[in-house]
Amino acid sequence: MTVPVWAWIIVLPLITSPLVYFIGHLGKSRGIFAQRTALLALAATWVAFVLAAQDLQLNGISRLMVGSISLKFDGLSLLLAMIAMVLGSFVVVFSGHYLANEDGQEKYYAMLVAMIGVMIGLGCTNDLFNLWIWFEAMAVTSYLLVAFYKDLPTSLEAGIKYLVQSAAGSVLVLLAIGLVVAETGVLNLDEIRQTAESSPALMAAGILFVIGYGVKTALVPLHTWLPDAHSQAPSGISAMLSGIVIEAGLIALLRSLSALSGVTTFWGPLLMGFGILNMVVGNLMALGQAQVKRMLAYSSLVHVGYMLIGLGIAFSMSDVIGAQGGFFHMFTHGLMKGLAFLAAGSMLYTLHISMGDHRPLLFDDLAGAAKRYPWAALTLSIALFSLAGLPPLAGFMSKWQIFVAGVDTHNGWIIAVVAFAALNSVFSLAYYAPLVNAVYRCEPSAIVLSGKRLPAVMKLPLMLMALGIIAIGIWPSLMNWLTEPAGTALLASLGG
Amino acid sequence: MAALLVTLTIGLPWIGALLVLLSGDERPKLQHTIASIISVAAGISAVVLLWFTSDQPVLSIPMGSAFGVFTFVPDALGVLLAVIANVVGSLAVIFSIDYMKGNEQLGRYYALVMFFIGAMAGLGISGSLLLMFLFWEITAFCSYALISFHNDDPKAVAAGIKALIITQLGGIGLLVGALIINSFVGSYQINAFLAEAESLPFNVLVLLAFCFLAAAIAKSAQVPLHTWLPDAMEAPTPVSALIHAATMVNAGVYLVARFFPAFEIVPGWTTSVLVVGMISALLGALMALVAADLKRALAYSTISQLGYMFFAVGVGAVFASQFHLLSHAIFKALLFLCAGAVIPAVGTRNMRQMGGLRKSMPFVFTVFVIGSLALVGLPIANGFFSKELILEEGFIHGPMWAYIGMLLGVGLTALYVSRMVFMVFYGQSHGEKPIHDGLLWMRVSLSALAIGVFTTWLLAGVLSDLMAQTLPFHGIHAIGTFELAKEIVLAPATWVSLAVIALGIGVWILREPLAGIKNLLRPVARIIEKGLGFEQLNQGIINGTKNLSAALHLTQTGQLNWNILGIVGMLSVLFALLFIGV
Amino acid sequence: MNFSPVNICLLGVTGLVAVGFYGLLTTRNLIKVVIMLQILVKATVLGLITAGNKSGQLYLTQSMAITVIVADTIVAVIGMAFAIQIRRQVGTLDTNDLSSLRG
Amino acid sequence: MLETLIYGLLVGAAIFSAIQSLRADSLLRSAIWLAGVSVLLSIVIYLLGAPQVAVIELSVGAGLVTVLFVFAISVAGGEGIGERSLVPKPLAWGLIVFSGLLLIYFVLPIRTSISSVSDTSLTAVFWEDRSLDLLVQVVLIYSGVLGLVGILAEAKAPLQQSMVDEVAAERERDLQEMEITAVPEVDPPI
Repeated sequence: MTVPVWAWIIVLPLITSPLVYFIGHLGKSRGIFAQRTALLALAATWVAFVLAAQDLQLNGISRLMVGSISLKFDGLSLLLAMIAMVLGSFVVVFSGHYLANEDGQEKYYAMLVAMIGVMIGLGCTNDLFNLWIWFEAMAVTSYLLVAFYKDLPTSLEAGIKYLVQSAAGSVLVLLAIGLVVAETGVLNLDEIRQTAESSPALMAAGILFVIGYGVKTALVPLHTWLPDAHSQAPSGISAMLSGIVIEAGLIALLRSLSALSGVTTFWGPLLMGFGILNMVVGNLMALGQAQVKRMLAYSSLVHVGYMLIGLGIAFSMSDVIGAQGGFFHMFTHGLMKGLAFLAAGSMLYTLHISMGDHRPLLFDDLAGAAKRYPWAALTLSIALFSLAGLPPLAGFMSKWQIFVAGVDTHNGWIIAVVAFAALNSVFSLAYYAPLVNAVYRCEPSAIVLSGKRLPAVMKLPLMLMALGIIAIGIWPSLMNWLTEPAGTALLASLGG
Repeated sequence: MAALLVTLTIGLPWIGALLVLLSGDERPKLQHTIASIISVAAGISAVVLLWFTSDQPVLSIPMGSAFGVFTFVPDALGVLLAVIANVVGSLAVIFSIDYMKGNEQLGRYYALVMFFIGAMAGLGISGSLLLMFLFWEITAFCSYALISFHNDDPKAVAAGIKALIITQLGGIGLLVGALIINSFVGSYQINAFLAEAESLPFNVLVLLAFCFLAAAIAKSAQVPLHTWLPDAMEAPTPVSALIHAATMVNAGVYLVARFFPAFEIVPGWTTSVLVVGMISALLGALMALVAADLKRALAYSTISQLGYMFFAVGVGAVFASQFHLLSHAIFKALLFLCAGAVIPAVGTRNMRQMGGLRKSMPFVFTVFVIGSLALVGLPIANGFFSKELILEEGFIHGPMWAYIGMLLGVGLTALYVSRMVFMVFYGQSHGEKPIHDGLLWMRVSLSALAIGVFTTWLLAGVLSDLMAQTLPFHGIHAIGTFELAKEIVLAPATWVSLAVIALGIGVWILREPLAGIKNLLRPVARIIEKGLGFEQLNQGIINGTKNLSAALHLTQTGQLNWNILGIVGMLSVLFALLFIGV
Repeated sequence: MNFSPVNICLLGVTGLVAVGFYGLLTTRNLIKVVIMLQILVKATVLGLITAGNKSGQLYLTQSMAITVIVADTIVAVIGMAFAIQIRRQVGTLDTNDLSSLRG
Repeated sequence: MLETLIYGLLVGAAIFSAIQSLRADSLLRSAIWLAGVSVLLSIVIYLLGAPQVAVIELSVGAGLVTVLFVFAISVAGGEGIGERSLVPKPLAWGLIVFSGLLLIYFVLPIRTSISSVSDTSLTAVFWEDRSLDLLVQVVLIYSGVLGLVGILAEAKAPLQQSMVDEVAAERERDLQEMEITAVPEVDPPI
């Protein structure tokens, strides 16, 4: 059996993760060893990734059978792998200083690398049950990361909520898988789509999938774990959770639902409905937050909402632009929200954590931060405005593509949804803009004045991500190589 | 050549913005120098572009898939906007050399101003709707960032965010419009749409017309979305002059003028534009009449003058509206910059604490009066010709009631301008003695604008000629400057309005004998002073949203059991939906 | 409706899931929350086997069920670890006392 | 008929056992009732034709998990037992019954499809066909163990209030110094 090159993107992080752990145990400065090894592991994975991406473009989708479980590397897998790799690499670089004073860094890096591998695997599988087990593995790798500050009550609180809710969701997914097996007797997604006929049981299964995976995807009102987990986790992990973990849940949901696409036409409107709910609730909850990371967490709900609208359009109209837009937004959201969390994290580091203090970062703490931390302030502002959808930044372009798809349907309701989404985008300025204003005050707050210096290594990921956001904003077709295959892959899995 | 000029006109200010940022706040002198030299260069390139106007794209950049082709079409309508942006922009930058001296964060200030100038020029020249929307949003962003430039002042922050949100709300109209056009016409090109407009489904065209009108109303601060503009006066005064008087607020007028040929067949659309313009002209003038804050009074006057331009488009006089846009940009920038010289000199914005500045600030007084002449519409200032042209067109093509309304507005304008000039420059001095009569660079830009007030009307002929050549869908006829002047001077409408102006000034002069009437109107004045209830409406919406948000915060109890209830509850809801659906 | 074994088992699965979720909704002790999660898992195991019995794919579903049992035992173990650590650091297991993150 | 009776009794007993586990006022009893659910279900699973799973359920579900629970309970104790529910019970009842009934309505009577009984063995399916599941399971166990170690690891220096106070005091001192050295700002022009 020849192993295709893309299999290495999954295998490499998974086999190097224990290595990271053990090497981290050597010597006195565990953290540094572990971080360097993790970087090496990711570098090796990048090589495999580039080769796999080239292979996908030249030779199209490639499949692999392991026993009776089929894996395939298509556009969706590529997208998920790309976001996971980009964010993961930046987070590993960023975390070096951020965690310098903490215990258990070798576990952190080992889990982080394993999580990247697991998520890429999740994107590649074409088997309903195998999808669940990848998903569960992703959850298990993230529990420790969320509750990394295991001595802080708030962090433990966030961790247990995250665990119980995820577990409840995963039980619902299992019930749905049971129903699908009972009705069709197969697990391969393509075969399910071919054999599934419309029946109440399969529709119920679809709903159980939506709710089950929806917990991880943070659909309102299943989102309640998210603000806690995102705000309590170390900032790098907040970036991962928001930028890729909830999106991985969304991809799992899409894969499962697409197998049931022939059962009913309900899924498209359902996804759009959740999109609207997410935007409204996310925006209203983000308004009036005093903590920066909690505000960013709620804004993730809003952005999942935009993705859902694009993907809902794709589901209900078999529209490839909608799917591309949704996936484009998934990518840009990964960048923007990742940058926002890392930039906020860099401030959190200089103002609180480097002092051994785990208080949350408040809006007021950041007053006048631009004076001492011009680059962190600038990149944070870029991320926030991009999230708010101001051109010419990446967030605007991806939203635009979703809107184009919506209006192209010539359906009055969907056009209204688009207008409503645009309205929400404007609304979000009400909580992003004050933060930027605060950062650019002339009079720095007392806390800013007493903050530590920001290490250059932490600035590097911030600047690279900000550059990426601007570049994509000016030249949106830069990412077509990523979003087009993803859109086509989704439509193909819808049977279109 | 044209492509190069277009690139320079937009690109130079942006490069300047970057250079200023990079030169660092430790070297303010270098920042002043870079900003003024580059903005002047950009101004020159914009003016040269007048010789290269064309109705064809001179620069096309394909963006792929959903983003169409970005084109730049330097037709007369667009280049006019670009010239105003870059020329007034460079004067505002020169004014800032003295005005912003000693300020912190100069880099941010100049970078934003230059970024704005480039975007404003781009907004005019872009031939693709998506590109235009991009520039539209960038101008809104710069406006917000400059209004709240003094971030330490919560009032400035609130005003900035308010301006951003209201203009963005309007922007949704443009966004949806652009998307619909792309979807039905198959491209974002404005000219392609104008050519095919009549073949579009009728209801779509109606939707488009009103989407665009909403965008224009918000951007040009027309009633009822005008409330952000007076608040925006927290910005540094050169910014108020540039963005909130001379350029960005014109974008709305530009938009309705640009799409006039497509929408004039939509029933009710031209009337709506006309009514919006008339109401704004009247309410703006009324509010200017009672305002005590010099900059707010000027802002209300801007709303009123923009109302005239809307009115002009509403009666089908696209050329007249653009002509007035040019004149207004010059004289209102002049007035604002005068305010920018007066306010730091006396240390207050309240006109009641000014007075008697005629003697201590003779230079500023002279140029302010010149600007006032134009605003009132007295010959031979540029405002006279353009406003009279609008009134004449309104008299011929518009309904009688609207014309009478606009005439009333002319009288009110004369009244509030007299009041303003008197309160600031005549009477008793109420405050401290001013510390200067305009510094060197302030005087340079003020003089340039004052000269402009007397000369820009001479461009009317060239402008109409260029528009006739490069706007294939607007049906504008070329007319020589002197022909036009003769027509205006001989038109009966002109004499009527001159009489009304005299009446307005007369009322001010006779205000002592008319004090009884004034007292009768006091309650009305109080209502107007409070913004006619629009402000309360805004506040109500904000409070409602905040309460809703606070109520929703309660649902996040933080208790695990309630979190699980979310899961079970949604499951029940979806099952119920399925049950009903099946 | 005939009361074949498969149908009875399906009723049983629904019943157990209902009890488990009711427990999650009402119980306040964290360890008991984890016990309730285990009840849910057992329900799904029964569900999988029933589905296999019904569709004739018993080997397949048995294989899945074994995986589920192992995976969810791990989850339960981590849940208990959380409970113990919370008990150590916060000094309580009551979910009501663990609601400092709200709003 | 007899079959129906046996299944009915076993399943009913399992549900009863689950309810008892929910109602038990001591955690230990609750865990033992859970083991009871496990035992009863493994009999059902055996009857359904899955002896291997029955064995594993019996050993892992009833055995290992119960031992773990007993261990955890002995370490952690039992706050929150018998406290009044935070969610109103009628609401919880209503939602659960409502969605449970609807689920039954959707699922029952389940359609009988033509089933093809495969002729392989569980060994073949588990170790070969589904080998990938097994591999991912290994990853899952690895991360689970690491997670367990991570969460329960003894802190080198537990976070003490005195330390936090010290940091705060230090910062306060810094601030005072800063205030002294801070340069007064120029008032911006209006």
